[in-house]
Amino acid sequence: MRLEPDRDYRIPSACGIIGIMSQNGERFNGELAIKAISCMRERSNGLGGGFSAYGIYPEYKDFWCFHLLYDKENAKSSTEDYLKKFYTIKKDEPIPTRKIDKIQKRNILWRYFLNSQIKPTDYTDKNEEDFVVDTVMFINSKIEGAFVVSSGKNMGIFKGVGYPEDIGRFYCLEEYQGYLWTAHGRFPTNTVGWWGGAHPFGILDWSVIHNGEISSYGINRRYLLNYGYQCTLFTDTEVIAYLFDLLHRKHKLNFEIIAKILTSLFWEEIERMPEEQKKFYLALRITYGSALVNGPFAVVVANSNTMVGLNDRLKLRPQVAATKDNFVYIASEESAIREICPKPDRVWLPKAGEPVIGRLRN
Amino acid sequence: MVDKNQKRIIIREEYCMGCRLCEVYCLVQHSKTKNIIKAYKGEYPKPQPRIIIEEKGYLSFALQCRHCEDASCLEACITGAMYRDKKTGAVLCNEDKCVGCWMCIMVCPFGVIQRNRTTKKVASKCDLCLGEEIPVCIKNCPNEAIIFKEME
Amino acid sequence: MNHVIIGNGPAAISAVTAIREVDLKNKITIISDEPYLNYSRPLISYLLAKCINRERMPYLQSDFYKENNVELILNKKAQELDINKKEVILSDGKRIPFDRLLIATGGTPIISEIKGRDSEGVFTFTKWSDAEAIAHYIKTNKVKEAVILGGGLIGLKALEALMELKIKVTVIELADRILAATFDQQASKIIKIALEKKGCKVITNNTITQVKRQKAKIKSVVLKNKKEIKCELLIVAVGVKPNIELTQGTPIKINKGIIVDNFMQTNISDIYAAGDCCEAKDLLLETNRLIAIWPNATRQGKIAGYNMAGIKKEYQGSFQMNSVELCGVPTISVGITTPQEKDYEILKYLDEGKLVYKKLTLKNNKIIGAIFVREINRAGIYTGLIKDKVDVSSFKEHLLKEDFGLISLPKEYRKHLVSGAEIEV
Amino acid sequence: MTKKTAISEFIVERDKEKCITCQVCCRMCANDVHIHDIETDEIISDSNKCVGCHFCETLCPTGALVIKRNPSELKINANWTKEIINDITKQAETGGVLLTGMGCDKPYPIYFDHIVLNASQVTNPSIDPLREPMELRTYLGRKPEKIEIKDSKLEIEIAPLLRLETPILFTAMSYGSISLNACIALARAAEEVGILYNTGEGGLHKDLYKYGKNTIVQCASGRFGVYKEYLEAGAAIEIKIGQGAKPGIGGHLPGEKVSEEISQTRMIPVGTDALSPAPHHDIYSIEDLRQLIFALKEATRYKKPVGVKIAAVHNIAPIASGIVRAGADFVAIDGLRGGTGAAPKVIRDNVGIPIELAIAVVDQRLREERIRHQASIIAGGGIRNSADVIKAIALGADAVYIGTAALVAMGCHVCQKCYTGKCNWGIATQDPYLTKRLNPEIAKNRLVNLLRAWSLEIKEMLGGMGINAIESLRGNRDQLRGAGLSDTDLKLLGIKPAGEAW
Repeated sequence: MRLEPDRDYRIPSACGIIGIMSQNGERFNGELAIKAISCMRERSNGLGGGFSAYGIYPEYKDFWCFHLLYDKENAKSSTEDYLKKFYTIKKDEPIPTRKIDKIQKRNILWRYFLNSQIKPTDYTDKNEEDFVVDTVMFINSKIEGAFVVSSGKNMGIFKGVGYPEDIGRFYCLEEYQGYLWTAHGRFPTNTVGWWGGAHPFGILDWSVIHNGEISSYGINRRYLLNYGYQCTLFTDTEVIAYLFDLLHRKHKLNFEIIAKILTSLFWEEIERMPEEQKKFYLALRITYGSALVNGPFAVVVANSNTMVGLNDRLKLRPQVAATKDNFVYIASEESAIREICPKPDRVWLPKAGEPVIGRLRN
Repeated sequence: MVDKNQKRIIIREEYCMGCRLCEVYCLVQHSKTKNIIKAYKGEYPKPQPRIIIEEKGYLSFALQCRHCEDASCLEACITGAMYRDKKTGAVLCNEDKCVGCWMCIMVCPFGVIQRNRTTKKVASKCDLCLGEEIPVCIKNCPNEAIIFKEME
Repeated sequence: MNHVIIGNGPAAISAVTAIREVDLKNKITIISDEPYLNYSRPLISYLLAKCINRERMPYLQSDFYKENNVELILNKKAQELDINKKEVILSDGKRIPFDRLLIATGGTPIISEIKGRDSEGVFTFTKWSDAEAIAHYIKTNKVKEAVILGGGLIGLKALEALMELKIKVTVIELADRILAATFDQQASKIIKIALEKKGCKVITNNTITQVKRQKAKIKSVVLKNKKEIKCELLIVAVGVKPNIELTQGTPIKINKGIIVDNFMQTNISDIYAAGDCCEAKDLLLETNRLIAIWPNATRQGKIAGYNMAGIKKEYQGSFQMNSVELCGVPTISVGITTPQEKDYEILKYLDEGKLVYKKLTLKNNKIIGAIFVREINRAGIYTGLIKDKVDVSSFKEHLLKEDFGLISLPKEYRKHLVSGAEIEV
Repeated sequence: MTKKTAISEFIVERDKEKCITCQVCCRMCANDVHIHDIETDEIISDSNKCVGCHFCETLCPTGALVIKRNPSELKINANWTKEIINDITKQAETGGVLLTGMGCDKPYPIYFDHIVLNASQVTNPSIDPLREPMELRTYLGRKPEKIEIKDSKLEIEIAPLLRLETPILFTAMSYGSISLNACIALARAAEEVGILYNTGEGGLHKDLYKYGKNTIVQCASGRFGVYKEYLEAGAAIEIKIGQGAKPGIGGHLPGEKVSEEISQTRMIPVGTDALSPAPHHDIYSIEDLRQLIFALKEATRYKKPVGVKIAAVHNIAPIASGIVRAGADFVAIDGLRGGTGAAPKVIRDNVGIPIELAIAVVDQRLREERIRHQASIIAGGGIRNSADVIKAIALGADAVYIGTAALVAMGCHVCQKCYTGKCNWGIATQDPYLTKRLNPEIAKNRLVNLLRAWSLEIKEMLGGMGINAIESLRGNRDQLRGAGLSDTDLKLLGIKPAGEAW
């Protein structure tokens, strides 16, 4: 069988990324995200684009929303059989798309709103999130031709092969309202046919868009394996998503600290600190050495309450941040931000390893 | 007086392997041709090294003129052949002036001044290989058992 | 401030160097009754033997006096001392004032009273002029045979010189052996053999009673035993004595020589003495004593010089030592070589065949004397041991071994000796 | 017996034209190969005695000497080789076990030489170590699985760790097997570079206590020189179970090597053989090991990491896992090619498995069992250059032990005659005539240079991969590819074949 890039092996890619968030939770439609990403067309080559949107399914906000990608009918049926074992399907429907000649649709795109029947107690140490993760892992790795694109609540990921703005139109994103949007345009180094490989990558309500290539991928992946994260497809993005899930959801670490793990301080910086702090960062680095993400990258990681922008230790990939009122913007290029927010209050270049964090206020 | 940056040979007997390479190269340095093969095979009389190797059991060391600050050989020399080089502070022997009275041999507490084996007439001693950047015995010691160091 | 030095020998010269090390401005005057700039007396035998030419007599660079800015008064004898006025009165009556005075007048040959001693062809042998005179006499009188009275160092060096000039020589020594002062029987014997091999006659236990002459010139000498020896030249070398005329009749204390303290000062302050004319500390006998040898003269002159210039330096003392090569046999003798008392230990090495002889005298485990004949390399190590009064009991058995060297000495002493030696780890 | 049937291994070629009869070779050969003949004033060399250490060759001032392998050939026979015949001959003469030194020299596959590294091109900028920080610092020991923080304060205590400025340590070489000067050189180099050396089972000479913070003290089956001060002197303690060169075999320091100094250090009488039993007689199973580990931790009040050194054998992965569960803070694995001062040839050449495979399977097993963080892996036995180091680390080691490489830096020419105690280079000997030949200052500088050079090369390779911290390479097997390895090898090593993309 022919190896599928992204699914069976990693391929490097450059990218344009943008994240927009209203910290007050004001919902706005996808048009804005499309506008912004389209002005970074230079940074992609038509071989991948995608969006993540938060707050788009308020009426089903308590249900797990699975966006699925099927190669063929029987993949759909076996997936649904599997889901039915553990979930009640509140609602399922095709993901609405419109015909665009630039995009040739070759998958079944379906979404489900699910309710887990599993009592946490049944699965001893595992809670519902873990269980959902297991479900996703199972479908992605065991059911051929089926792929879970997103699996969070009140959020969804829309992606495919093509230029991001076309993908946006294809999914009719202008009809969705969300308070946090991220968008991604991809420049893979060889042809990719598989839609699953496009960004954002999602698990639970995490979504990651990413520009870069992770040299530490090999060890990051093996490290995550210890915690049951099967990296079923070969994209760096997946690794970052899982690291966030592990460190935030399981190890209960806040984003500032996670940033210091993924892009740890240099030893000499730690040396110069006062004893207490030194002890702290030493502990952090020796404990999470395998979670250090090395190589050039700029990511925007989001979940329902947060949007985090992060740059590698040497800032080898571009990342600009801006704020306007309660809005936070993170992008590969300032132009993209100015396109949708001509007069930001503040624009800055985050330093290497310095996270930009937007938080949902309530 | 001898000024501080003048260098002297320091002996570290604990590292002397007793290979006598210092002697070999000293001999070559003080030969006519300064070519090792010729010096050994082509020169008669055989050139004389200015260095003395002492050996007893596993202990050994190379000894050459200490170029003392308060050199008794200078006081004892009746011809003025023995003199101190102003620049390096080295104690040198002008062999043309020397008549071989052996006063220097009599007073040198290190016994490092020898009768010239061939002429038997004049005293012969270490000249710190003046002209060379460092004495050849030091340059060629494979174990740094003798080193060239500013005097304290 | 005036530094005045009487004498122009090694003691005087090293005094000048020492003074100039600390005092560049004050005046230094040297008074010498000889016509030459400084020269090396021990070289006269080499000069006579024509081993060296006149150019090699001086042992300093000619610009020495200029460089050290010394006023030289040559060919003038210092006649008198006016100690109260602090003045030296020269033979021409000129008066030289001094603040500090160094008497370094050296020694003069002992004149033994022999009938006919005043004949032409009879010489002593201590100065350049002596050598010149002898050389000239030999040339003009075609001397074939000579006699030397005195088998000491000077006598034998003269003898060697004459032999170089192909003159048949007889040496007459009052004692039972030549070099009696410094050598024991064995050592003297080896030298004697060497001399006789070279065709010279050695007569011991004897002396000259009369010099016979033809016209004014010597024609033979008559010995104590009436034996007569034909010769055209006689060199009297029965020893030297301190040259102390100058001090006679002054309050300066004298014995055989001028008595000095460990700072080379006489009993009169500001008046110092050094070299062959004085009696300084003997390290072994621990008394003051005449030791008329070159190294002592330089050392004493140096000490005197420092003290004259106001730097207190003490004379550590010295002892008798001599090195001489006769007929190609190098010899060295140091310290007390033939002690009279019993409580001495003697270590000997003798190679009858090669005529190699080594001897050490020890007193309560310290070396106090040494003789080396033919094999003299590294002899200085023993001199050092004598000087530092090192207890040798721990390495006694190695002392006369072929491979004796610093390595035979106790590690700590060796390390201290070989300055700069480091102990690693 | 007069008939000598063994063929000499080397021949000494002396260029008579060049030889000046300075006799340096005669003075310097501890095996009395070169003898000066006074009558003829010539030097006669007896090739039979030559061990091929090349000391004379390196000192000869005119380059008159060349040591060559003896070209004298037996009938070609792939089965009965010269070596085998010589071995049999020797045994026929001596009737004893054949001893040898250094590591296995048999042509088993060297996996390092079939593993290639990756480098960035276009999509990922390589990093220039001369311009950007490039971090090799490594901490060894037990590490927490996760951090717990309460109001921005650490909730957990970090166990004692060993800090290395570069992921290399000097492996266990006892004072006794090597000279004190060699030990001093290793200790000083470790101190200067900021790494550690290992006392081996020889105890700790009084002059070496001052290097304590750079010392791993070993506790082996002989327990030589093991006492309170000794345990407290070091930065860590290593329990030695086995050694790659002689798994399952004890040590034996012949009595003639047990000098006054050594007897004091090892706490045994002068001149008595120092015998390390094959097993620890207080460790007959894993729980006994646990007891010893904690006995040692107690003895040092839990202030020092305690590790265990084992030889790489078939069952290495489960053994290592057991050791970690028994409480070891690091596991040192010594591979088939690991060196020794003296071992039976047959054992050295036939027992154990290559270190590359051992690293791979142990790292994999510890990860599968989720205890990888509980202990560090130190890999040794055949680490020859910086490439081996970086490959070992990418396979999953935290750091490597080097022994032979260090000795070679000090002058060793791997003649494999350590057990004779006649090391001309002054390394593997106690003979005062020979030990002084190793000037610890020079040796120290050479060791420091070696480590500096390797570290620079490692940084270059890391930079090429676009990595600027060694922990991002540790266990990062994606950076490796196998060239010319079987599928099984690839599977065991956990690497892809060259040519296959990410």
